[in-house]
Amino acid sequence: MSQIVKIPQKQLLKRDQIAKRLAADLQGDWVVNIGIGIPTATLPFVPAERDVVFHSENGLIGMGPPPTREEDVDRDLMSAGKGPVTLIPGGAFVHHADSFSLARGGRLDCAVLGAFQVAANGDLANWKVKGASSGNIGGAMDIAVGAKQVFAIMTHVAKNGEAKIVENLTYPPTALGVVTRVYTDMAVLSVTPKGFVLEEVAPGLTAEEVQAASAARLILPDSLRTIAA
Amino acid sequence: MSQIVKIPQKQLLKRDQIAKRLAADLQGDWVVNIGIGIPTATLPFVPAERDVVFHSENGLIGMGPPPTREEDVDRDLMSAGKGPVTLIPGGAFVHHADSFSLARGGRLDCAVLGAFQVAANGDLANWKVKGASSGNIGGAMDIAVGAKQVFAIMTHVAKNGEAKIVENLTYPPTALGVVTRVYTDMAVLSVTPKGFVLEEVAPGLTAEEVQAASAARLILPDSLRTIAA
Amino acid sequence: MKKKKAATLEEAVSHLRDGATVLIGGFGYGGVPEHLIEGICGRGLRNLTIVNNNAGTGHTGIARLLEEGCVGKIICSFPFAAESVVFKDMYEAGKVDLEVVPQGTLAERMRNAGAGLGGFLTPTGVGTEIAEGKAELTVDGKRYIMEKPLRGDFALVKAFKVDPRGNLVYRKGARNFNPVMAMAADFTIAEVREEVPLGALDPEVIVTPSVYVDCYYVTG
Amino acid sequence: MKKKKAATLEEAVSHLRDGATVLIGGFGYGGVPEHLIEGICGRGLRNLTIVNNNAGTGHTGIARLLEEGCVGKIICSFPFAAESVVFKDMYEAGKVDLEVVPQGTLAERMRNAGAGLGGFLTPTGVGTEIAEGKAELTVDGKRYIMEKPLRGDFALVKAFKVDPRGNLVYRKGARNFNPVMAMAADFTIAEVREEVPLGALDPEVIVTPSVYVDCYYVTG
Repeated sequence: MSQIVKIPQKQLLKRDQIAKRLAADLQGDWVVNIGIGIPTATLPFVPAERDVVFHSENGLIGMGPPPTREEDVDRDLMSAGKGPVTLIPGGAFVHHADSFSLARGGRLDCAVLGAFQVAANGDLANWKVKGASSGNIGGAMDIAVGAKQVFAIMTHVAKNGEAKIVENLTYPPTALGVVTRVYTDMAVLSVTPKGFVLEEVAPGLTAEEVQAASAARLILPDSLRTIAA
Repeated sequence: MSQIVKIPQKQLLKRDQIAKRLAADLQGDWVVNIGIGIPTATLPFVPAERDVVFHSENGLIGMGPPPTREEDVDRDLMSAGKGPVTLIPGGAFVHHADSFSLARGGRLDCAVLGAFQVAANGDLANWKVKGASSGNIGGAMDIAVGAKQVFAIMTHVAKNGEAKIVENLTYPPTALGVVTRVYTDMAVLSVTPKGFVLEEVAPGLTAEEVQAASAARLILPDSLRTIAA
Repeated sequence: MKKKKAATLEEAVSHLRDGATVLIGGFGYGGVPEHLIEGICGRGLRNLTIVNNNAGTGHTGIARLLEEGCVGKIICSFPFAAESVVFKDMYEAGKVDLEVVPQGTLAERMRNAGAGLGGFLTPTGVGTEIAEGKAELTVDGKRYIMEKPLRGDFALVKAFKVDPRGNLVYRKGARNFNPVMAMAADFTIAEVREEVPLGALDPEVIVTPSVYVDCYYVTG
Repeated sequence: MKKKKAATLEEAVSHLRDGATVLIGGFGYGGVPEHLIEGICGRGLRNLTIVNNNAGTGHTGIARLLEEGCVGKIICSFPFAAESVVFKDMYEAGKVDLEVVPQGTLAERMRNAGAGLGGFLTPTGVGTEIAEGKAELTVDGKRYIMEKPLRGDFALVKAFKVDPRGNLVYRKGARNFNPVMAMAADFTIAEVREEVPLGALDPEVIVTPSVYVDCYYVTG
């Protein structure tokens, strides 16, 4: 059963601030898949010198930023979210079966995915609303199960007040035990064998407020940091 | 148990004559795989105007004849039997998994394979001698099971007098129920739901002599033809 | 050489028949065989099963096929895109069936069919609704579910260049599902922008070898 | 950019260790990483499992590894070629194990591993010794056997050109097993004839994307 939690009446992080914080954790030379929706906000914040290689499910290995000039837009060169992109030097094109071979085959160092819920054991729900007869899976199930790490990016609490950080999923799962870190408008959490660890809180928030906005127990680290926003 | 049969004391077809007879049955525009060993003898007898597309298991689609000049030999361009070949205009290279996808995937109209034994139900044995601890499979199992038709080409009787045309295999099978036609130094046989049909005999041989050289019943057609050798 | 070139769009799509499973390439705007899809509209076909990543956008292409009542079922990974308005209404009204398949599994099921295989074990979907009714096996300590091959009676693909044998090359991200669909159908029809002479395609760069193409139509 | 170029042959092969499963590309003369194989000879490695189409020819390459006692097992499709004299003697003397695998199954098992899958159903080998000990399933009336993925600790592949990211293109029939082996290993080492600048390889023609290459050695 879903749980209504308490949202602090304070300024929370904006989408770009969450994205910026997440982008800081994408390491140099990683191969990374960026999901559609809020995850795409991270792209502009990844420093070019890190040379992160972005994989797009539709067969782009080395997806580059959107073209800056209108005349450079190419309808045959788009992201998973169908927006115009470019290809970096040394990028390559593969077909869909090869693209997902890469994803399932353990070659993604990280996938950045949106989430409806993340559970304390790393279970991820992001494709189907409870009770709906169906939903959009897209590439999320393959990518979530295949990537070495999954970073979930989302608001900490749903618009209707339901918790998204939960002990056990109440939404239909996308993949089991895959999420390693969660980036929200209130906090950065890591998923450990003991459950969620609260790594960082947004400026102005307390650990108690983040706990109150969560339906799972948050383990406090030795020293709680504040997100550099 | 193997069966010793009677070889007629007459001039039988030579290898090139069997190959020529088989080549006449390779239809225009077919995609054909040619096995190593005696099957390769068929290649020079296939008229170029038939535009048969030869597949080589090592990833050549559109294998052409060996180069005529020494300086055109390319070590990166060889047949399954490791001999130098060429590529026809409109040929393509694929990797090994894609090459066998083509073979298993039903895109070969015909495979021409050597055989130790062929059974009345189309079972093929061509990889392992009875009692041996192992043998050479190569691509034969995949190709035999995948091709729409399998033409076996072989001597009618083994050197030691054992029958190769048999009711049931005594050698370890390569694939079950796959052979559709057999071309030997004595006859052309088709494999039908009722068993072997003797379609043609070599010049100078009688149907009785071919039957005596076989360990399976041969059904006689309405009119027995002589192989044009 | 086998003649594969269709003189007209009508000729290219004339083979399709009621009840067929039709694999249709494309992802977003890229690699969509738009002419071929429009070509099968208005022909009164019924009960098609359409395999695509999506369920049609706007009122053209697959959406038009839906509106014309040609489609009995859609197999796709992402049915409820904002623009899939026709599908959404028809699905909610019970007028079309849906099988939603993870995108990688969708591509792999077609590749598996094209490769003459009978199924495969994937970690995708383990512990989810996707696993319901499917065999689950543990191999070397990891859980997998068994997925079946997905074969088409027809594939409609979009390519960049073709030669007279039917060899295809694609353009950038327009490659997407097209090569696996070309492998996985009994009869593959390619919509191609440009035809080049025999021998003009470098054999190293051909993505779909001629053996997988039964018919092509040049749009220019 | 991650530095993948090995300055010396020794550096390129320094990662290999006793007991490793090593996938080695090539078919006949084409696409054999001859330098890399020679490079691992003389290093005193023990108990390697070698995956190749054959079991070594003459007294160089894989045959030399066998003679040096480095090899515990060979997995291949065609072990008893006339020139595989070293293997034949050692196999008959019980000094090396053999797993003979149909060539298409061999390629597919590695592709399956590289694709993160847990096995596949193939019609190849049904009713033969190859099926012994394996599950048999009937799908849509056709018999299949279940084959497992085959993963390597290392792959030694041969390519024609490489760019600084590690993207590979091959040459003609020298492609053969190399691309699937590059996918299927934890650590892939490429022997390459020529290095070209970043951006010099057309992204449409890259066969093995950079993500599959961990280290490359340019032979010139």
